[in-house]
Amino acid sequence: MNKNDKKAHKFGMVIDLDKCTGCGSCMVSCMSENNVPFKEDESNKKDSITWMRVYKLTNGKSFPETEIVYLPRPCQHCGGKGDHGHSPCVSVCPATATDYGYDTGIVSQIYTRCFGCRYCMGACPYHARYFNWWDPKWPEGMEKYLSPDVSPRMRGVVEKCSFCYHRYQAAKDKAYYDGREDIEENEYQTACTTACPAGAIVFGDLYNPAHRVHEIVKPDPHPASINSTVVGKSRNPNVFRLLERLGTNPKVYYLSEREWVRKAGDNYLAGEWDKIKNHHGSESHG
Amino acid sequence: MDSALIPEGAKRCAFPKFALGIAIVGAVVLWGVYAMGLIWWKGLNQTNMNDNYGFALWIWADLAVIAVGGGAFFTGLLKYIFKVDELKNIINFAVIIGFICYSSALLILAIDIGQPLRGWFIFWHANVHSMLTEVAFCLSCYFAVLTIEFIPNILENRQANKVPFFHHLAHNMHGVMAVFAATGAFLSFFHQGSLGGVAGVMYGRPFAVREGLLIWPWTFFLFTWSAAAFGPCFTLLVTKITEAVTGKKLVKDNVVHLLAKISGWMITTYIIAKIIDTIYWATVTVPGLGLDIDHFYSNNAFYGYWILFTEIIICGVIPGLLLIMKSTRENPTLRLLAIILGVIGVCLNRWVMVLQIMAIPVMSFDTWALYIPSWQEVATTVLPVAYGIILIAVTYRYLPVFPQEKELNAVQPVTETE
Amino acid sequence: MFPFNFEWVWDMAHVIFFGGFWYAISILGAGLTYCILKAAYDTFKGGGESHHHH
Amino acid sequence: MKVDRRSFLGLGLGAVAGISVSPVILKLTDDSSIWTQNWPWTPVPVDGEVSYVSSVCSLCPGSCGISVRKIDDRPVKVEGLDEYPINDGGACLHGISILQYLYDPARIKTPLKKKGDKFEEISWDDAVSMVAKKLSDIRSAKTPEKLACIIDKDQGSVSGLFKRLMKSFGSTNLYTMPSFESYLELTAAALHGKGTTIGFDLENSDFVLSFGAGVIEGWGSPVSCFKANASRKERGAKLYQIEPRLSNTAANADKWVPIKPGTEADLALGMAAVILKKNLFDAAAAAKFKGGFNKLAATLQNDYSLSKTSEITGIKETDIEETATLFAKAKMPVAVFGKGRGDGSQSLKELIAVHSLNCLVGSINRKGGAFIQPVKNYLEFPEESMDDAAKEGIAKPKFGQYVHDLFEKVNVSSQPAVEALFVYQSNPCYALHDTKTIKQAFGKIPFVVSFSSFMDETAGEADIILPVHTFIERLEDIPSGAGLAKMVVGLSKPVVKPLFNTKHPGDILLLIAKALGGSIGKNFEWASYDKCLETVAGSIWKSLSKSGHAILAKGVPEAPPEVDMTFLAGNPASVQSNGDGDLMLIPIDNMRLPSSAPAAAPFSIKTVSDEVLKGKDTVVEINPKTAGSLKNYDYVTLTTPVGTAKVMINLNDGMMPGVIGMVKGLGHTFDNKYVSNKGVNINDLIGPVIEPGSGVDAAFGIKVKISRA
Repeated sequence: MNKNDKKAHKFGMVIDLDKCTGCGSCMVSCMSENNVPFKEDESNKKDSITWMRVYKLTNGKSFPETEIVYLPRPCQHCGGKGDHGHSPCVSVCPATATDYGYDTGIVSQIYTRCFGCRYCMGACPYHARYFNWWDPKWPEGMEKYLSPDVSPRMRGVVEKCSFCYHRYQAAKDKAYYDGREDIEENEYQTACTTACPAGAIVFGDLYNPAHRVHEIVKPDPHPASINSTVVGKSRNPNVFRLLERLGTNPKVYYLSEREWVRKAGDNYLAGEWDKIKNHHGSESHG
Repeated sequence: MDSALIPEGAKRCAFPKFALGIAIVGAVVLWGVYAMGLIWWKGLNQTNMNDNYGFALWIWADLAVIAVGGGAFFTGLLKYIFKVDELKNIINFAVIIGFICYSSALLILAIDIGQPLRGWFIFWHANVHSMLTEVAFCLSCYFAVLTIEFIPNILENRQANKVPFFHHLAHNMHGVMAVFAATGAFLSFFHQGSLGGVAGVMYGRPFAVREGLLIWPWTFFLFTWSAAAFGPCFTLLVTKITEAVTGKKLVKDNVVHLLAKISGWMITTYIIAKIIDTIYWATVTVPGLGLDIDHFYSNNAFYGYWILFTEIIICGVIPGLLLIMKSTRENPTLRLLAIILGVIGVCLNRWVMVLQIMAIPVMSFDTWALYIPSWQEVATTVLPVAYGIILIAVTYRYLPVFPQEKELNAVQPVTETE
Repeated sequence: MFPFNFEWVWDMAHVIFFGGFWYAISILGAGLTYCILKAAYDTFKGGGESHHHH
Repeated sequence: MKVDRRSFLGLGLGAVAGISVSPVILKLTDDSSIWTQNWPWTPVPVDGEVSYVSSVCSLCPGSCGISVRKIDDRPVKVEGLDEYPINDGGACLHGISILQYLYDPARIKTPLKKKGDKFEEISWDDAVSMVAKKLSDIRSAKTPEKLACIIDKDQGSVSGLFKRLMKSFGSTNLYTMPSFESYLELTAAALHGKGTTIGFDLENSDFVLSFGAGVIEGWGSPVSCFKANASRKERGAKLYQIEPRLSNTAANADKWVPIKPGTEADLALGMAAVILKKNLFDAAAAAKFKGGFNKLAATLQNDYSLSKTSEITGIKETDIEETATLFAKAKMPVAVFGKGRGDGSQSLKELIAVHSLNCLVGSINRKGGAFIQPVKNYLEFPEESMDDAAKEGIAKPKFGQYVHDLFEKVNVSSQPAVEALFVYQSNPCYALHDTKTIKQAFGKIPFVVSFSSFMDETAGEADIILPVHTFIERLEDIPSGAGLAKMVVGLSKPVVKPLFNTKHPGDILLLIAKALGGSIGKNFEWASYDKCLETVAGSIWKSLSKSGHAILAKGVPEAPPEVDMTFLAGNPASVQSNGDGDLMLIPIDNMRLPSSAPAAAPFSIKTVSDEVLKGKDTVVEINPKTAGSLKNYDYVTLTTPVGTAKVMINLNDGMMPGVIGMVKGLGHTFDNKYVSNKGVNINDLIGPVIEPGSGVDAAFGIKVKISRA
C-alpha cells in the first residue's frame, strides 16, 4: 500500500510515566498474548525475551533526594529518518525478514524468513529486538495455552513487539465482515494497553485527530527545524520520544511532568538541556 | 613417500615430520570442529553472546580476516591491472592467504547465523538496501574469484600437471587471469566497503554512524582503503613467518620492498583520512546527537582512549611512516615491526567497529555491556587459524607457490622443517 | 535475487545491485567456460605435454 | 571392469559433478530450510473457535473480574474483565499468568500419601477413608479439639464449609492465615466494635496519607488501587508516602517521607498531637469518642511533642507538622495503613494509631474517607446439628487467637497437642516467620492433611494430600475485602474442565463428612458443592449466576460508627525488633512477587528485576553509605538471631542508611525450576515478635549483622 493512501494509518502509543507503577502487567500480558517463552533463569536481562521491557530510571541523587520512574519500552516502531520507513532495523535486514508497513507504520518480523544474523539487533539503540538463543520449551502440557494467533518462534531467529499486529488483522477482518471501511479506535488495542491497570498506555492512530493518542501527542507533521530528519515531534511540552535526536522517529511517545524524566529520554551535552527544554515541543506549525 | 607430489627441485622435510606437524595443528582443528558441531547442534546459546552483544568475537574475526585477506585482491589488482610485474613472485601466496581468509570468513558466517540452513535466504530474499546483503553477494562471488585464481596453482602440482587437460586449463586460466582479477577487485571494493558500511549506516548507534557520499558512509571507503593498505602487510607477515618456519628465503627483497612501499603509502593516506574522519565524527557528528566522545571511552577499564590512540597512532601512523621511508622500510627488523603493527591496527579497527559499538549504551538509562567469549567461540575462532596453517603447509609442500624458491635456495641444501 | 522472487521490485536499487551482480557472475562464468573449452580443445588437439613451462 | 585408483577417483568426481548439476542439492537446500521453519519440537498452537468466559480471580484478595479467551476447549489468554465493579478491565501480572498456574509443573495430579520421604499415589476413596478413620479415632478419644485447621481466609462458602466441619466435629481450633482483611477487622474491632471492617475510598480521596501501604504494590485490591492512584493527576489528589525506602509507591507519590523502620505508630500519634494542638480535628466527631479520649489527648501532648516524635521517627519537625496540617486541612483526607501489601506482620498499635487520624479529622464514613461497616455475611448455612462430642469439644478453649499461637502450642507440648491438621490453600511452612519452628511443629503433628493444588513447602510436609482444583477449574463465591470501599461477591467459574484427578475442596469436605457419618454427615447433606453454594448463597445466587457478581454494599455507609479510644488510651508500648546487629533488616513487598500462596508464576518471575534476583541469589537493597567498601553485586552474609543467608547487595540510594531491604516471595524450595530455588525466603531470617496488648505477630524487621561473604 502506498504511504499516501488515504486509508493509511500510523499506529502509535503514548505512555504516561507519571501513571506507570512498574507493576509489570504490560510485560506479562505481552508475553501471554504473543506466546513468548520463558526459561529457568531469566535474571540475565540481556538474554531474556521481553518484547515489552520496563526499565527503571533514577535521577541519580542520593538519599533522600532519590527519585525513580518506570519506563515501559516496547518496540518503538521507528519510521526512520524523515519518517520514510527506513527504520534502523528494517533498512539493514539482509533477507527482508523485517519490514515496514506503510499502511500501518508497524515494523513487522517474519520469523520463518529470519536466518538469525542479528544485524537488526545491533542497529536498534533501544534493545527492542530479542534473539532466540534457545529452543522455546514449555513444561509438559503448558504448550496447550499457546495462542494460535501468533506462531511460537523457533531457535535462532529474532523476535520483537509487533504492536499485536494480529489484533489489527482481526479488527480489520471484523470490519470487513460488517461491511465497514475502517476500524474504530477501540477495536484495535495492543495487549499491553488493555492490560495496564493504571491506564498509562494510550494506543491509536497518530494520523487520526480524533484518537486519544493524537490528542495527547499532537504530532507535528513538519520536520523539526533543528533536525530535518525528525518528523512527528510532539507539540505537547511534556511529551518526548526516546533518542529523538537520532532521527529514528519512534511511534512510541512518553509523557511526564517531571523534567529529569524528560531529559533522560535523550542525550544532551552539558548545558544543552537548559537551552532546549523550553523550546521542547514548541516548534508548532499550527 | 610423497616425493612424487613435491615440486621438482624443491627440498621438503621428511614426510613423518610433516605428518606430525599436521597432526598437532589438526588436533586444534578438531577442537574447533567439535565446538562448531556443538554450536550447530545446540544453537548459539553455546556462545556468550546476548541481546546486547548480537555481534561479537566471530564477526570481529570475520571482519579481521577479510581485512587482512585484502592483500589478495590488492596484489592482484597491482599485478594484473597496473602491471606491477615483480608481484608475480608473491601473487600465488597472496591468493592462497586470501583463499584461507575468505573461506574462513564464510565458515564463520555459517556458524554465526542462528539458522545456518536458511543462510541462503540472504541471496534468495535479498534486501538490496542492506549493507550485509552486498557483503554476502560480493563476498561469495569474490570467494569464487579466489578459487579461480587458486586453481591454476593447484593444477601446477607435479602430478596434476601431467594430466593434459589440467595442464591446458592452468595455462588458459593464467591467460585470462586479468579479467578475473579485475572482477575480483571490483567485488572486493564493494564487499570491503560494505563491511565498513555495516557499521556506518547504523544511525541508531552514534559510535558507529558516519555521514558519507550518496548511500555510502565514510566507513565504506575507509574499510576498502584500509583492507588494501593493511592486506599486503599481512601477506608479507605470513610470508615472513613461512620463511622463518621453513628456514628458507622464498621471496626476493626487491619484491618485499616494493609491496611494503605500496602498503606504506596506502597506510599513510588511509590514516590521514581516518584521522580526519575521527575528528569530524568527534566534533560534529557525535555532539550533534547530544553526546560527548568521553561517553565512548570513559566508563570502564577496557574501552578507554588507549584503544583510539593505539589504533590510529601506534598501529597506523607509525607503520605508515616506517614503510614509506626507505631506510626504515629496508631495515628487516623495523619492517617486520611495521607490518606487525599494521596487522594489529587493522584488526583493532575491526574490533572497535564491531564490539565497542555493541558495548556502548545509547539510551541515557542503559548500561555498558561487556562480554567475554565462551570457549566454543574461541575454539571456532582459532579453527580458521589452524586450518590456514595446514593449508599453507600443504600447498607449500606440494605446489610451486614461490616462483623464486628454487633460485633463492639453489646453492646449498638447507635444513628444512615442514 | 530473481525477478520472480516476491521481494523483487523493478526499481533503481535492484537494477543497479543485481545488474552488477549478474554482470560479475556472467564474466566469471564466461571466463571459466572459455578456459575449460579451450583446455578441452587443446587436449583434443594433442598439444599434450610438449610445452611444459610458460 | 577393474576399479583402480584412477577410475575410482574419476567415478567419485563424476558422481560429485553429477549431483551438483542435478536438482538434488537445490531440493535438499530448500527442504532443509522448510524443515527449520517447521521444527517438530517447536509447538504449533491449534486453531479453533474463539470464545470468552468471564470469571473472578482469587489469586489474591483483590477479587478482580477476568475474561478468559478460549480456543475451543483451551484457555489461551486471561485479561481483566471490562466494567467489572472492582477492576474495570485492568489486570495484574499474576492474574494474567493464571494459565501458568493451571499447567504448573508443581500441580498435584492425584491424591497422595506420604511413605517415608516420598509420596505415593492413592485413590480418592482410600484417601478419604484414611482421613475419616483418623478423624473418627480422634473423636473416639474424646479429644475433638486435637483436630486443627488452617484456612486461607475467613469469608466465603469454602471457608464456611471448613468452619462447619470443625464445629460439627467439635473443635475450635480453626485458624486463618494473616491477611490484610484480618488486620482490617482487628483494627475495626478495636475502634468500632466487633464484626466490622474498614474500606478506603481511595478513588475519591483528595489526600492519601499512607503509612507504608504499598498502594501500587499489591496492597488492598491491587488493580483497584492502581486505578485510583492513576486518576490522582486528573483529580488533583495528593499521595504522601511514609516509609524507610523509596518504594514504587513512594516514587510515584507527591512526597516521600522516609521514616525509621518500626516508628510509624509514633509518627501517627505525633501527627495526632499536632492536629489536636492546632485544633484541626473534627470536634463534633471527637465529642462522641469513647474510651478515654481526653486522657489520650493529654498523653499525646506529653509523650508525642514534635521534638520527641521527630527524635523517634527521624523525620524533621517541620515535615511532621506540615504533613499533619495538610492532611487535616484536606477536604477528603484518608490515612491508610498496613505496610507493604498489608498482609505481613503488622503492629495493631500502629494500625489503630493511623486509623485514629481518620477518626480525628472526621474522615469516617465520609466520601473519600474510611468506610466502617459490618462484615456482610451473605451466606445462609442451616444451623448445625451438634452431637454431644461436638458440644463438649466447642466448649473447650481455642489454643490461641492467631495461627502462630497454634504452632507455639504444638511446639511447647510434650504430648501431641494436635493429632490432625487440615491445611487449606495456604503455605504456613513458607509464609510464617521463622519457618524452621513452623516445620518443627509440622513434624510433631502426627497427621497432616493438605488441601492444595500445588506441591508447595507445606504440602510437602503433609501425610495425605487431597489435591484441589485450581480456581479456574471450579465454581466458588469470591467475596471482596482487603480495604475496598465497596463490597462485592464475585463468582469464580470453571473455565476449563479439571486437568487432573483433583476435586473441589467443598466436595472433598462433603465426602469426609459423609464418611464420618452421624450428625457430621447430616450437616453436609448436599448432593455436591455446587448445589450447596446455590442453596446457601440464597438471596444473591440469582445475581451471582446471572451477572457473575453481586454488590453487597457501595457508596458512603450511612450510620456513623462508634469510636472507642480505649486501646490507645492505655498507652501501649511500641513493638521493638529482636537481635543485636547494627543494621535493620526489613521485608520488601514487590508487586511482581507474591509473598504467600501460591508462589509466583514463571512469567512473573521473569519480570523480576536483576536488582532483586540475580541467578539463584537474592539481591538486598542497601544504601551506598551503609555499604562502605562493598560494591554492587558483592556477596554478603546476613546474620540474624533466627538464621543466616548469603545474598548479593544492590547499592540503592532509595534505601534509608542503616537499613537493609529484602524482598519477600523468593526462596521457595518445592519442585518447579522456573520458580523455586531462587534466592532466600526472608521468613527464614525473621522471627515473630508478639505485640503486647494485641498478641499479634508484629515483627516489622529484625536486627542484622552483615559481613562480606
